Amino acid sequence: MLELKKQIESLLFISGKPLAPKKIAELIGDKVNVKDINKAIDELIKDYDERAGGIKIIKSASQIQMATSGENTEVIRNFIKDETTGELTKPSIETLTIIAYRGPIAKYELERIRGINCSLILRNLILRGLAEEKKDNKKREIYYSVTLDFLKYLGVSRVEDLPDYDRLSKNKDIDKFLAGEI
Amino acid sequence: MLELKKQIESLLFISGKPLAPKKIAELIGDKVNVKDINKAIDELIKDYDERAGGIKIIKSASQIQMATSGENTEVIRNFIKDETTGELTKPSIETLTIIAYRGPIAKYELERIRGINCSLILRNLILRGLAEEKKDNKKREIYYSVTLDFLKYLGVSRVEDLPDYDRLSKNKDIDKFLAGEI
Amino acid sequence: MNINTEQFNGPLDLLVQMIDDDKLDINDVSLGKIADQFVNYIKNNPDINPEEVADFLAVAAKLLLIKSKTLLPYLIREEEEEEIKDFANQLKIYKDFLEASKKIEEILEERKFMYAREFNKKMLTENVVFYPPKNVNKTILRAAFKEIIGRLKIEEKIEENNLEKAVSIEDKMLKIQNLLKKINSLSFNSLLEEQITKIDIIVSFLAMLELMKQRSVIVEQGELFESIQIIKV
Repeated sequence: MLELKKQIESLLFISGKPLAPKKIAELIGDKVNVKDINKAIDELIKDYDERAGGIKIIKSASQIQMATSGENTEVIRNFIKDETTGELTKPSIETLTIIAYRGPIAKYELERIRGINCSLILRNLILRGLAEEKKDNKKREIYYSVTLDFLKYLGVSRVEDLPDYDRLSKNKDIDKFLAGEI
Repeated sequence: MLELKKQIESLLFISGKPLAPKKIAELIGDKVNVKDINKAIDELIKDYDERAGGIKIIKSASQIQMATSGENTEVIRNFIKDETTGELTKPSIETLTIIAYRGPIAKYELERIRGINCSLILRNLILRGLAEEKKDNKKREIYYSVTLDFLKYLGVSRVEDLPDYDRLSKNKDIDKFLAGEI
Repeated sequence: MNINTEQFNGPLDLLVQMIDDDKLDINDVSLGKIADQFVNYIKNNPDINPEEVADFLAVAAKLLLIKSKTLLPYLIREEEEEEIKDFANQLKIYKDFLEASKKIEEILEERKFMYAREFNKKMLTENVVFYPPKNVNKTILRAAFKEIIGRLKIEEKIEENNLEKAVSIEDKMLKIQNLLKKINSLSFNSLLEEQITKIDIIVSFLAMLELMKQRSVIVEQGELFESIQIIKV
Protein backbone atom coordinates (compact mmCIF):
# COMPACT_ATOMS: atom_id res chain seq x y z
CA MET A 1 0.00 0.00 0.00
CA LEU A 2 1.15 3.53 -0.73
CA GLU A 3 2.79 5.31 2.19
CA LEU A 4 0.26 8.16 2.07
CA LYS A 5 -2.72 5.79 2.16
CA LYS A 6 -1.18 3.95 5.12
CA GLN A 7 -0.77 7.17 7.05
CA ILE A 8 -4.34 8.24 6.40
CA GLU A 9 -5.60 4.83 7.41
CA SER A 10 -3.66 4.97 10.69
CA LEU A 11 -4.99 8.44 11.44
CA LEU A 12 -8.59 7.50 10.75
CA PHE A 13 -8.26 4.44 12.95
CA ILE A 14 -6.59 6.07 15.94
CA SER A 15 -8.60 9.31 15.93
CA GLY A 16 -11.97 7.62 15.57
CA LYS A 17 -13.36 11.03 14.77
CA PRO A 18 -14.12 12.90 11.55
CA LEU A 19 -11.10 14.52 9.95
CA ALA A 20 -10.97 17.12 7.19
CA PRO A 21 -8.57 16.41 4.29
CA LYS A 22 -6.80 19.69 5.05
CA LYS A 23 -6.22 18.63 8.65
CA ILE A 24 -4.83 15.29 7.46
CA ALA A 25 -2.42 17.09 5.16
CA GLU A 26 -1.19 19.22 8.08
CA LEU A 27 -0.68 16.21 10.33
CA ILE A 28 1.25 14.26 7.71
CA GLY A 29 3.34 17.34 6.91
CA ASP A 30 6.18 16.68 4.47
CA LYS A 31 4.85 19.16 1.92
CA VAL A 32 2.01 16.86 0.98
CA ASN A 33 -0.85 18.78 -0.64
CA VAL A 34 -4.59 18.44 -0.13
CA LYS A 35 -5.10 17.29 -3.71
CA ASP A 36 -2.90 14.23 -3.14
CA ILE A 37 -4.69 13.57 0.13
CA ASN A 38 -8.06 13.64 -1.57
CA LYS A 39 -6.84 11.27 -4.25
CA ALA A 40 -5.50 8.85 -1.65
CA ILE A 41 -8.77 9.09 0.30
CA ASP A 42 -10.80 8.18 -2.77
CA GLU A 43 -8.55 5.18 -3.40
CA LEU A 44 -8.89 4.09 0.22
CA ILE A 45 -12.68 4.34 0.06
CA LYS A 46 -12.62 2.22 -3.07
CA ASP A 47 -10.35 -0.37 -1.42
CA TYR A 48 -12.71 -0.63 1.53
CA ASP A 49 -15.77 -0.91 -0.70
CA GLU A 50 -14.11 -3.71 -2.68
CA ARG A 51 -13.09 -5.62 0.42
CA ALA A 52 -16.68 -5.35 1.67
CA GLY A 53 -15.50 -6.06 5.21
CA GLY A 54 -16.63 -4.97 8.65
CA ILE A 55 -15.15 -1.45 8.38
CA LYS A 56 -15.95 1.35 5.95
CA ILE A 57 -14.61 4.81 5.28
CA ILE A 58 -17.39 7.35 4.99
CA LYS A 59 -17.17 10.77 3.41
CA SER A 60 -19.19 13.98 3.72
CA ALA A 61 -18.68 17.31 2.00
CA SER A 62 -16.12 18.34 4.58
CA GLN A 63 -14.74 15.29 6.36
CA ILE A 64 -13.99 11.58 6.39
CA GLN A 65 -14.27 9.03 9.17
CA MET A 66 -13.85 5.32 9.80
CA ALA A 67 -16.95 3.39 10.89
CA THR A 68 -18.34 -0.13 11.12
CA SER A 69 -20.26 -1.33 8.10
CA GLY A 70 -24.05 -1.18 8.13
CA GLU A 71 -24.39 -4.97 8.03
CA ASN A 72 -23.18 -5.60 11.55
CA THR A 73 -25.42 -3.16 13.34
CA GLU A 74 -26.92 -5.66 15.78
CA VAL A 75 -23.61 -7.04 17.07
CA ILE A 76 -22.21 -3.55 17.58
CA ARG A 77 -25.39 -2.23 19.19
CA ASN A 78 -25.24 -5.00 21.77
CA PHE A 79 -21.59 -4.32 22.41
CA ILE A 80 -21.81 -0.58 22.95
CA LYS A 81 -25.33 -0.76 24.40
CA ASP A 82 -26.63 1.76 21.93
CA GLU A 83 -30.35 2.43 21.98
CA THR A 84 -30.65 4.94 19.17
CA THR A 85 -33.81 4.39 17.20
CA GLY A 86 -32.83 6.82 14.47
CA GLU A 87 -36.37 8.05 14.27
CA LEU A 88 -36.79 11.32 12.44
CA THR A 89 -39.92 13.32 11.73
CA LYS A 90 -41.25 13.56 8.19
CA PRO A 91 -40.20 17.21 7.74
CA SER A 92 -36.69 16.32 8.92
CA ILE A 93 -36.40 13.42 6.49
CA GLU A 94 -37.73 15.54 3.63
CA THR A 95 -35.27 18.34 4.36
CA LEU A 96 -32.33 15.98 4.81
CA THR A 97 -33.20 14.21 1.56
CA ILE A 98 -33.02 17.45 -0.40
CA ILE A 99 -29.78 18.45 1.34
CA ALA A 100 -28.28 15.00 0.69
CA TYR A 101 -29.09 15.00 -3.04
CA ARG A 102 -28.48 18.68 -3.69
CA GLY A 103 -25.87 19.64 -1.09
CA PRO A 104 -24.08 21.88 -0.66
CA ILE A 105 -27.33 23.81 -1.03
CA ALA A 106 -28.25 27.36 0.01
CA LYS A 107 -31.22 28.00 2.27
CA TYR A 108 -33.11 29.94 -0.40
CA GLU A 109 -32.72 27.01 -2.80
CA LEU A 110 -34.02 24.58 -0.20
CA GLU A 111 -36.97 26.88 0.43
CA ARG A 112 -37.67 27.15 -3.28
CA ILE A 113 -38.00 23.37 -3.50
CA ARG A 114 -39.96 22.89 -0.26
CA GLY A 115 -42.09 26.00 -0.62
CA ILE A 116 -41.77 26.68 3.07
CA ASN A 117 -39.54 28.63 5.41
CA CYS A 118 -36.75 26.31 6.55
CA SER A 119 -34.94 28.38 9.23
CA LEU A 120 -36.27 26.46 12.20
CA ILE A 121 -35.83 23.00 10.76
CA LEU A 122 -32.29 23.78 9.65
CA ARG A 123 -31.46 25.04 13.11
CA ASN A 124 -32.82 21.83 14.56
CA LEU A 125 -30.94 19.57 12.13
CA ILE A 126 -27.70 21.39 12.87
CA LEU A 127 -28.30 21.11 16.58
CA ARG A 128 -28.76 17.36 16.18
CA GLY A 129 -25.62 17.11 14.11
CA LEU A 130 -27.42 15.81 11.01
CA ALA A 131 -26.71 18.81 8.79
CA GLU A 132 -23.81 21.23 8.74
CA GLU A 133 -23.38 24.73 7.37
CA LYS A 134 -20.49 26.30 5.56
CA LYS A 135 -20.14 29.92 4.63
CA ASP A 136 -19.11 30.72 1.08
CA ASN A 137 -17.40 34.08 1.48
CA LYS A 138 -17.34 34.83 -2.24
CA LYS A 139 -21.04 34.28 -2.75
CA ARG A 140 -21.84 35.59 0.74
CA GLU A 141 -24.15 32.68 1.24
CA ILE A 142 -24.38 29.77 3.68
CA TYR A 143 -24.46 26.29 2.18
CA TYR A 144 -25.80 23.18 3.87
CA SER A 145 -24.66 19.55 3.59
CA VAL A 146 -25.50 16.34 5.41
CA THR A 147 -23.06 15.18 8.08
CA LEU A 148 -21.22 11.94 8.63
CA ASP A 149 -23.66 11.20 11.45
CA PHE A 150 -26.57 11.26 9.02
CA LEU A 151 -24.71 8.95 6.61
CA LYS A 152 -24.08 6.60 9.55
CA TYR A 153 -27.83 6.49 10.24
CA LEU A 154 -28.41 5.58 6.62
CA GLY A 155 -25.63 3.01 6.56
CA VAL A 156 -24.27 4.63 3.40
CA SER A 157 -20.63 5.62 2.90
CA ARG A 158 -21.35 8.76 0.90
CA VAL A 159 -24.27 10.57 -0.69
CA GLU A 160 -23.27 9.32 -4.15
CA ASP A 161 -24.38 5.83 -3.06
CA LEU A 162 -27.99 6.94 -2.49
CA PRO A 163 -30.66 5.58 -4.85
CA ASP A 164 -31.23 7.71 -7.98
CA TYR A 165 -28.40 10.00 -6.95
CA ASP A 166 -27.33 10.96 -10.45
CA ARG A 167 -30.85 11.68 -11.66
CA LEU A 168 -31.66 14.04 -8.80
CA SER A 169 -28.28 15.63 -8.20
CA LYS A 170 -27.27 16.37 -11.77
CA ASN A 171 -30.64 17.39 -13.12
CA LYS A 172 -30.65 20.32 -15.53
CA ASP A 173 -34.31 21.14 -14.92
CA ILE A 174 -33.68 21.44 -11.20
CA ASP A 175 -30.52 23.48 -11.81
CA LYS A 176 -32.45 25.91 -13.97
CA PHE A 177 -35.31 26.06 -11.52
CA LEU A 178 -32.99 26.86 -8.61
CA ALA A 179 -31.19 29.48 -10.68
CA GLY A 180 -34.58 31.10 -11.24
CA GLU A 181 -34.37 30.62 -15.00
CA ILE A 182 -37.65 28.77 -15.36
CA MET B 1 -15.59 -11.48 3.11
CA LEU B 2 -17.07 -14.12 5.42
CA GLU B 3 -19.84 -12.88 7.69
CA LEU B 4 -17.95 -13.99 10.81
CA LYS B 5 -14.77 -12.19 9.79
CA LYS B 6 -16.73 -9.01 9.13
CA GLN B 7 -18.30 -9.12 12.56
CA ILE B 8 -14.97 -9.67 14.27
CA GLU B 9 -13.43 -6.83 12.28
CA SER B 10 -16.24 -4.45 13.29
CA LEU B 11 -15.90 -5.41 16.94
CA LEU B 12 -12.12 -5.00 17.02
CA PHE B 13 -12.43 -1.58 15.45
CA ILE B 14 -15.19 -0.32 17.70
CA SER B 15 -13.67 -1.53 20.97
CA GLY B 16 -10.15 -0.32 20.23
CA LYS B 17 -8.92 -2.49 23.09
CA PRO B 18 -7.92 -6.17 23.38
CA LEU B 19 -10.73 -8.74 23.23
CA ALA B 20 -10.60 -12.44 24.08
CA PRO B 21 -11.94 -14.86 21.43
CA LYS B 22 -14.39 -16.19 24.00
CA LYS B 23 -15.77 -12.68 24.58
CA ILE B 24 -16.10 -12.20 20.82
CA ALA B 25 -18.04 -15.45 20.55
CA GLU B 26 -20.43 -14.24 23.26
CA LEU B 27 -20.97 -10.90 21.54
CA ILE B 28 -21.72 -12.48 18.20
CA GLY B 29 -23.98 -15.10 19.74
CA ASP B 30 -25.78 -17.31 17.22
CA LYS B 31 -24.21 -20.50 18.53
CA VAL B 32 -20.87 -19.62 17.05
CA ASN B 33 -18.03 -21.50 18.76
CA VAL B 34 -14.62 -20.28 19.86
CA LYS B 35 -12.89 -22.60 17.41
CA ASP B 36 -14.57 -20.90 14.45
CA ILE B 37 -13.74 -17.51 15.93
CA ASN B 38 -10.09 -18.43 16.24
CA LYS B 39 -9.99 -19.66 12.67
CA ALA B 40 -11.58 -16.43 11.42
CA ILE B 41 -9.14 -14.37 13.49
CA ASP B 42 -6.19 -16.16 11.91
CA GLU B 43 -7.56 -15.46 8.46
CA LEU B 44 -8.12 -11.79 9.34
CA ILE B 45 -4.55 -11.45 10.61
CA LYS B 46 -3.31 -12.94 7.35
CA ASP B 47 -5.46 -10.52 5.31
CA TYR B 48 -4.11 -7.57 7.22
CA ASP B 49 -0.51 -8.76 6.86
CA GLU B 50 -0.96 -9.10 3.12
CA ARG B 51 -2.49 -5.65 2.75
CA ALA B 52 0.38 -4.16 4.75
CA GLY B 53 -1.70 -1.01 5.39
CA GLY B 54 -1.89 1.47 8.25
CA ILE B 55 -3.77 -0.91 10.57
CA LYS B 56 -2.81 -4.35 11.83
CA ILE B 57 -4.28 -6.99 14.09
CA ILE B 58 -2.09 -8.13 16.96
CA LYS B 59 -2.56 -11.38 18.81
CA SER B 60 -1.26 -12.17 22.25
CA ALA B 61 -1.67 -15.46 24.07
CA SER B 62 -5.19 -14.72 25.18
CA GLN B 63 -6.45 -11.68 23.31
CA ILE B 64 -6.50 -9.87 20.00
CA GLN B 65 -6.48 -6.18 19.26
CA MET B 66 -6.57 -3.82 16.31
CA ALA B 67 -3.83 -1.18 16.27
CA THR B 68 -1.97 1.16 13.95
CA SER B 69 1.03 -0.34 12.24
CA GLY B 70 4.34 0.68 13.84
CA GLU B 71 5.63 2.71 10.94
CA ASN B 72 3.31 5.64 11.40
CA THR B 73 4.10 6.63 14.97
CA GLU B 74 5.13 10.11 13.97
CA VAL B 75 1.80 10.95 12.34
CA ILE B 76 0.02 9.66 15.41
CA ARG B 77 2.22 11.78 17.65
CA ASN B 78 1.42 14.81 15.53
CA PHE B 79 -2.27 14.06 15.88
CA ILE B 80 -2.16 13.81 19.67
CA LYS B 81 -0.06 16.93 19.94
CA ASP B 82 -2.48 18.78 17.68
CA GLU B 83 -5.45 17.66 19.77
CA THR B 84 -3.98 18.61 23.11
CA THR B 85 -1.89 21.72 22.64
CA GLY B 86 -2.44 25.15 21.22
CA GLU B 87 -5.07 27.76 21.84
CA LEU B 88 -8.77 27.02 22.16
CA THR B 89 -11.10 28.08 19.36
CA LYS B 90 -13.97 30.43 20.13
CA PRO B 91 -16.59 27.64 20.12
CA SER B 92 -14.41 25.66 22.54
CA ILE B 93 -14.01 28.65 24.86
CA GLU B 94 -17.77 29.17 24.85
CA THR B 95 -18.44 25.55 25.65
CA LEU B 96 -15.88 25.57 28.45
CA THR B 97 -17.37 28.80 29.82
CA ILE B 98 -20.87 27.36 29.97
CA ILE B 99 -19.55 24.24 31.70
CA ALA B 100 -17.69 26.42 34.22
CA TYR B 101 -20.63 28.70 35.08
CA ARG B 102 -23.46 26.22 34.69
CA GLY B 103 -21.83 22.86 35.48
CA PRO B 104 -22.60 20.11 36.17
CA ILE B 105 -24.56 20.45 32.94
CA ALA B 106 -26.05 17.83 30.63
CA LYS B 107 -24.97 17.66 27.02
CA TYR B 108 -28.41 18.44 25.64
CA GLU B 109 -28.62 21.64 27.75
CA LEU B 110 -25.20 22.69 26.57
CA GLU B 111 -26.19 22.09 22.96
CA ARG B 112 -29.44 24.03 23.33
CA ILE B 113 -27.60 27.04 24.66
CA ARG B 114 -24.92 26.86 21.95
CA GLY B 115 -27.32 25.86 19.18
CA ILE B 116 -24.85 23.34 17.83
CA ASN B 117 -23.81 19.75 18.38
CA CYS B 118 -20.95 19.75 20.92
CA SER B 119 -19.67 16.14 20.90
CA LEU B 120 -16.31 16.83 19.33
CA ILE B 121 -15.59 19.91 21.40
CA LEU B 122 -16.45 18.02 24.58
CA ARG B 123 -14.10 15.16 23.79
CA ASN B 124 -11.32 17.61 23.12
CA LEU B 125 -11.91 19.45 26.41
CA ILE B 126 -11.82 16.11 28.21
CA LEU B 127 -8.70 14.99 26.39
CA ARG B 128 -6.95 18.18 27.49
CA GLY B 129 -7.98 17.64 31.07
CA LEU B 130 -10.11 20.80 31.19
CA ALA B 131 -13.51 19.17 31.62
CA GLU B 132 -14.70 15.83 32.95
CA GLU B 133 -17.84 13.77 32.59
CA LYS B 134 -19.83 12.05 35.26
CA LYS B 135 -22.69 9.70 34.66
CA ASP B 136 -25.88 10.24 36.62
CA ASN B 137 -27.32 6.74 36.77
CA LYS B 138 -30.71 7.89 37.99
CA LYS B 139 -31.29 10.34 35.19
CA ARG B 140 -29.35 8.21 32.67
CA GLU B 141 -27.58 11.32 31.58
CA ILE B 142 -23.96 12.41 31.45
CA TYR B 143 -23.08 15.68 33.21
CA TYR B 144 -20.04 17.82 32.51
CA SER B 145 -17.97 19.89 34.93
CA VAL B 146 -14.65 21.68 34.76
CA THR B 147 -11.70 19.87 36.36
CA LEU B 148 -9.89 20.93 39.51
CA ASP B 149 -6.72 21.29 37.46
CA PHE B 150 -8.42 23.82 35.24
CA LEU B 151 -9.80 25.79 38.20
CA LYS B 152 -6.34 25.89 39.73
CA TYR B 153 -4.95 27.09 36.41
CA LEU B 154 -7.48 29.95 36.49
CA GLY B 155 -6.34 30.76 40.02
CA VAL B 156 -9.52 29.81 41.85
CA SER B 157 -10.28 26.86 44.07
CA ARG B 158 -13.92 26.37 43.16
CA VAL B 159 -16.35 27.52 40.47
CA GLU B 160 -18.11 29.83 42.90
CA ASP B 161 -14.99 31.96 42.97
CA LEU B 162 -15.20 32.73 39.25
CA PRO B 163 -15.87 36.43 38.51
CA ASP B 164 -19.54 37.40 38.90
CA TYR B 165 -20.41 33.75 39.47
CA ASP B 166 -23.64 34.35 41.40
CA ARG B 167 -25.07 36.89 39.03
CA LEU B 168 -24.07 35.10 35.83
CA SER B 169 -24.75 31.50 36.79
CA LYS B 170 -28.24 32.29 38.04
CA ASN B 171 -29.19 34.36 35.02
CA LYS B 172 -32.93 34.03 34.49
CA ASP B 173 -32.74 34.23 30.69
CA ILE B 174 -30.78 31.01 30.58
CA ASP B 175 -33.19 29.25 32.93
CA LYS B 176 -36.11 30.40 30.84
CA PHE B 177 -34.37 29.40 27.67
CA LEU B 178 -33.62 25.91 28.96
CA ALA B 179 -37.15 25.51 30.26
CA GLY B 180 -38.28 26.13 26.70
CA GLU B 181 -40.10 29.32 27.61
CA ILE B 182 -38.21 31.37 25.10
CA MET C 1 -61.30 15.21 2.13
CA ASN C 2 -59.62 13.83 5.09
CA ILE C 3 -56.11 15.08 5.65
CA ASN C 4 -54.69 15.26 9.09
CA THR C 5 -52.16 17.99 9.94
CA GLU C 6 -49.74 15.37 11.25
CA GLN C 7 -49.65 13.65 7.91
CA PHE C 8 -48.19 16.34 5.76
CA ASN C 9 -45.40 18.71 5.88
CA GLY C 10 -45.83 22.15 4.42
CA PRO C 11 -48.16 23.51 1.77
CA LEU C 12 -46.62 21.70 -1.20
CA ASP C 13 -46.93 18.35 0.52
CA LEU C 14 -50.61 19.08 1.22
CA LEU C 15 -51.13 20.11 -2.38
CA VAL C 16 -49.42 17.00 -3.77
CA GLN C 17 -51.63 14.86 -1.53
CA MET C 18 -54.78 16.61 -2.75
CA ILE C 19 -53.73 16.17 -6.37
CA ASP C 20 -52.90 12.51 -5.80
CA ASP C 21 -56.16 11.88 -3.95
CA ASP C 22 -58.12 13.35 -6.85
CA LYS C 23 -55.97 11.37 -9.30
CA LEU C 24 -54.99 14.52 -11.19
CA ASP C 25 -51.78 15.40 -13.01
CA ILE C 26 -49.79 18.45 -12.13
CA ASN C 27 -50.92 21.09 -14.63
CA ASP C 28 -52.77 24.44 -14.75
CA VAL C 29 -56.21 22.93 -15.07
CA SER C 30 -55.95 20.59 -12.12
CA LEU C 31 -54.24 23.24 -9.95
CA GLY C 32 -57.08 25.65 -10.73
CA LYS C 33 -59.60 22.98 -9.79
CA ILE C 34 -57.95 22.34 -6.47
CA ALA C 35 -57.70 26.03 -5.43
CA ASP C 36 -60.98 26.16 -3.47
CA GLN C 37 -60.27 22.91 -1.73
CA PHE C 38 -56.88 24.22 -0.64
CA VAL C 39 -58.22 27.56 0.61
CA ASN C 40 -60.96 25.75 2.54
CA TYR C 41 -58.38 23.56 4.14
CA ILE C 42 -56.43 26.57 5.44
CA LYS C 43 -59.59 28.18 6.75
CA ASN C 44 -60.76 25.09 8.56
CA ASN C 45 -57.43 24.33 10.18
CA PRO C 46 -56.61 27.15 12.56
CA ASP C 47 -53.94 24.91 14.08
CA ILE C 48 -51.54 25.29 11.19
CA ASN C 49 -48.23 26.24 12.71
CA PRO C 50 -48.20 30.07 12.88
CA GLU C 51 -44.71 30.15 11.38
CA GLU C 52 -46.00 28.27 8.35
CA VAL C 53 -49.23 30.17 7.76
CA ALA C 54 -47.45 32.62 5.49
CA ASP C 55 -46.18 29.83 3.26
CA PHE C 56 -49.61 28.23 3.02
CA LEU C 57 -51.13 31.56 2.07
CA ALA C 58 -48.52 32.19 -0.59
CA VAL C 59 -49.46 28.87 -2.19
CA ALA C 60 -53.17 29.65 -1.86
CA ALA C 61 -52.59 32.96 -3.66
CA LYS C 62 -50.80 31.16 -6.52
CA LEU C 63 -53.62 28.65 -6.83
CA LEU C 64 -56.19 31.46 -6.97
CA LEU C 65 -54.16 33.14 -9.68
CA ILE C 66 -54.17 29.91 -11.66
CA LYS C 67 -57.88 29.52 -11.10
CA SER C 68 -58.55 33.02 -12.35
CA LYS C 69 -56.52 32.19 -15.43
CA THR C 70 -58.75 29.24 -16.26
CA LEU C 71 -61.83 31.43 -15.73
CA LEU C 72 -60.65 34.67 -17.30
CA PRO C 73 -57.62 33.85 -19.49
CA TYR C 74 -57.50 37.31 -21.14
CA LEU C 75 -56.80 38.98 -17.78
CA ILE C 76 -53.56 37.15 -17.23
CA ARG C 77 -50.40 39.09 -17.95
CA GLU C 78 -47.21 37.59 -19.30
CA GLU C 79 -45.37 37.69 -15.96
CA GLU C 80 -48.24 35.92 -14.30
CA GLU C 81 -48.16 33.31 -17.03
CA GLU C 82 -44.51 32.76 -16.11
CA GLU C 83 -45.33 32.56 -12.43
CA ILE C 84 -47.90 29.86 -13.11
CA LYS C 85 -45.49 27.81 -15.19
CA ASP C 86 -42.85 28.26 -12.53
CA PHE C 87 -45.18 27.03 -9.84
CA ALA C 88 -46.25 23.87 -11.70
CA ASN C 89 -42.58 23.18 -12.26
CA GLN C 90 -41.73 23.72 -8.61
CA LEU C 91 -44.44 21.27 -7.68
CA LYS C 92 -43.10 18.60 -10.01
CA ILE C 93 -39.58 19.00 -8.65
CA TYR C 94 -40.90 18.93 -5.11
CA LYS C 95 -42.75 15.71 -5.88
CA ASP C 96 -39.54 14.09 -7.13
CA PHE C 97 -37.84 14.84 -3.83
CA LEU C 98 -40.89 13.74 -1.87
CA GLU C 99 -40.60 10.37 -3.55
CA ALA C 100 -36.86 10.26 -2.86
CA SER C 101 -37.54 11.07 0.79
CA LYS C 102 -39.83 8.05 1.01
CA LYS C 103 -36.97 5.86 -0.17
CA ILE C 104 -34.68 7.49 2.39
CA GLU C 105 -37.27 6.76 5.05
CA GLU C 106 -37.27 3.09 4.03
CA ILE C 107 -33.49 2.97 4.23
CA LEU C 108 -33.64 4.50 7.73
CA GLU C 109 -36.20 1.91 8.77
CA GLU C 110 -33.78 -0.88 7.90
CA ARG C 111 -31.62 0.47 10.71
CA LYS C 112 -28.31 -0.35 9.10
CA PHE C 113 -26.54 2.09 11.37
CA MET C 114 -22.79 2.45 11.08
CA TYR C 115 -20.84 3.23 14.19
CA ALA C 116 -17.66 5.15 14.82
CA ARG C 117 -15.67 4.33 17.90
CA GLU C 118 -16.72 6.31 20.93
CA PHE C 119 -14.20 8.64 22.40
CA ASN C 120 -11.63 6.68 24.35
CA LYS C 121 -9.12 8.83 26.13
CA LYS C 122 -6.93 5.89 27.07
CA MET C 123 -6.38 4.95 23.45
CA LEU C 124 -4.75 8.31 22.82
CA THR C 125 -2.81 8.87 26.03
CA GLU C 126 -1.90 6.48 28.79
CA ASN C 127 -1.11 9.17 31.36
CA VAL C 128 -3.25 11.69 33.11
CA VAL C 129 -2.75 14.82 31.10
CA PHE C 130 -3.51 18.47 31.60
CA TYR C 131 -2.92 20.85 28.73
CA PRO C 132 -4.22 24.29 29.64
CA PRO C 133 -4.83 26.71 26.78
CA LYS C 134 -2.83 29.94 26.84
CA ASN C 135 -5.74 32.04 25.55
CA VAL C 136 -8.09 31.43 28.46
CA ASN C 137 -8.29 33.17 31.82
CA LYS C 138 -10.98 34.22 34.29
CA THR C 139 -11.74 37.51 32.56
CA ILE C 140 -12.11 35.86 29.17
CA LEU C 141 -14.51 33.28 30.58
CA ARG C 142 -16.68 35.97 32.12
CA ALA C 143 -16.77 37.97 28.89
CA ALA C 144 -17.67 34.84 26.88
CA PHE C 145 -20.50 33.97 29.24
CA LYS C 146 -21.93 37.49 29.06
CA GLU C 147 -21.85 37.31 25.28
CA ILE C 148 -23.76 34.02 25.31
CA ILE C 149 -26.47 35.48 27.56
CA GLY C 150 -26.77 38.47 25.24
CA ARG C 151 -27.24 36.21 22.26
CA LEU C 152 -30.06 34.27 23.91
CA LYS C 153 -31.94 37.52 24.45
CA ILE C 154 -31.67 38.48 20.78
CA GLU C 155 -33.09 35.12 19.74
CA GLU C 156 -36.00 35.64 22.08
CA LYS C 157 -36.88 38.92 20.39
CA ILE C 158 -36.66 37.50 16.87
CA GLU C 159 -39.07 34.70 17.73
CA GLU C 160 -41.58 37.11 19.24
CA ASN C 161 -41.53 39.16 16.05
CA ASN C 162 -42.27 36.13 13.94
CA LEU C 163 -45.39 35.39 15.94
CA GLU C 164 -46.65 38.95 15.69
CA LYS C 165 -46.56 38.77 11.92
CA ALA C 166 -48.98 35.90 11.65
CA VAL C 167 -52.44 37.21 10.84
CA SER C 168 -55.33 34.90 10.25
CA ILE C 169 -58.05 35.07 7.63
CA GLU C 170 -60.63 34.86 10.41
CA ASP C 171 -59.25 38.01 12.05
CA LYS C 172 -59.33 39.88 8.77
CA MET C 173 -62.92 38.82 8.08
CA LEU C 174 -63.89 40.05 11.49
CA LYS C 175 -62.13 43.33 10.85
CA ILE C 176 -64.03 43.84 7.58
CA GLN C 177 -67.37 43.01 9.21
CA ASN C 178 -66.72 45.38 12.10
CA LEU C 179 -65.77 48.21 9.78
CA LEU C 180 -68.88 47.62 7.71
CA LYS C 181 -71.05 47.97 10.81
CA LYS C 182 -70.01 51.61 10.94
CA ILE C 183 -69.83 52.43 7.25
CA ASN C 184 -71.46 51.00 4.14
CA SER C 185 -68.38 50.57 2.00
CA LEU C 186 -64.64 50.62 2.30
CA SER C 187 -61.66 50.30 0.02
CA PHE C 188 -59.54 47.20 -0.03
CA ASN C 189 -56.42 49.24 0.66
CA SER C 190 -57.83 50.51 3.95
CA LEU C 191 -57.74 46.93 5.24
CA LEU C 192 -54.00 46.70 5.01
CA GLU C 193 -51.74 47.31 7.94
CA GLU C 194 -49.46 50.32 7.96
CA GLN C 195 -46.50 48.28 6.87
CA ILE C 196 -47.81 46.51 3.83
CA THR C 197 -46.55 42.95 3.49
CA LYS C 198 -47.29 40.46 0.76
CA ILE C 199 -48.82 38.14 3.32
CA ASP C 200 -51.11 40.87 4.64
CA ILE C 201 -52.37 41.56 1.12
CA ILE C 202 -52.99 37.86 0.49
CA VAL C 203 -54.78 37.36 3.80
CA SER C 204 -56.96 40.42 3.25
CA PHE C 205 -57.78 39.25 -0.26
CA LEU C 206 -58.73 35.77 0.88
CA ALA C 207 -60.87 37.21 3.70
CA MET C 208 -62.65 39.41 1.19
CA LEU C 209 -63.29 36.46 -1.14
CA GLU C 210 -64.67 34.43 1.72
CA LEU C 211 -67.12 37.16 2.71
CA MET C 212 -68.20 37.41 -0.93
CA LYS C 213 -68.87 33.71 -0.97
CA GLN C 214 -70.96 34.01 2.20
CA ARG C 215 -72.81 36.82 0.43
CA SER C 216 -72.03 39.26 3.26
CA VAL C 217 -70.38 41.71 0.87
CA ILE C 218 -70.20 42.55 -2.80
CA VAL C 219 -67.08 43.79 -4.45
CA GLU C 220 -66.66 46.39 -7.16
CA GLN C 221 -63.71 47.37 -9.25
CA GLY C 222 -63.99 50.07 -11.92
CA GLU C 223 -61.11 48.97 -14.07
CA LEU C 224 -58.27 46.53 -13.88
CA PHE C 225 -55.72 47.52 -11.18
CA GLU C 226 -58.04 50.22 -9.84
CA SER C 227 -58.87 50.27 -6.16
CA ILE C 228 -61.35 47.60 -5.04
CA GLN C 229 -64.47 48.69 -3.09
CA ILE C 230 -66.05 46.34 -0.56
CA ILE C 231 -69.76 47.07 -0.07
CA LYS C 232 -72.08 45.83 2.68
CA VAL C 233 -75.02 43.74 1.42
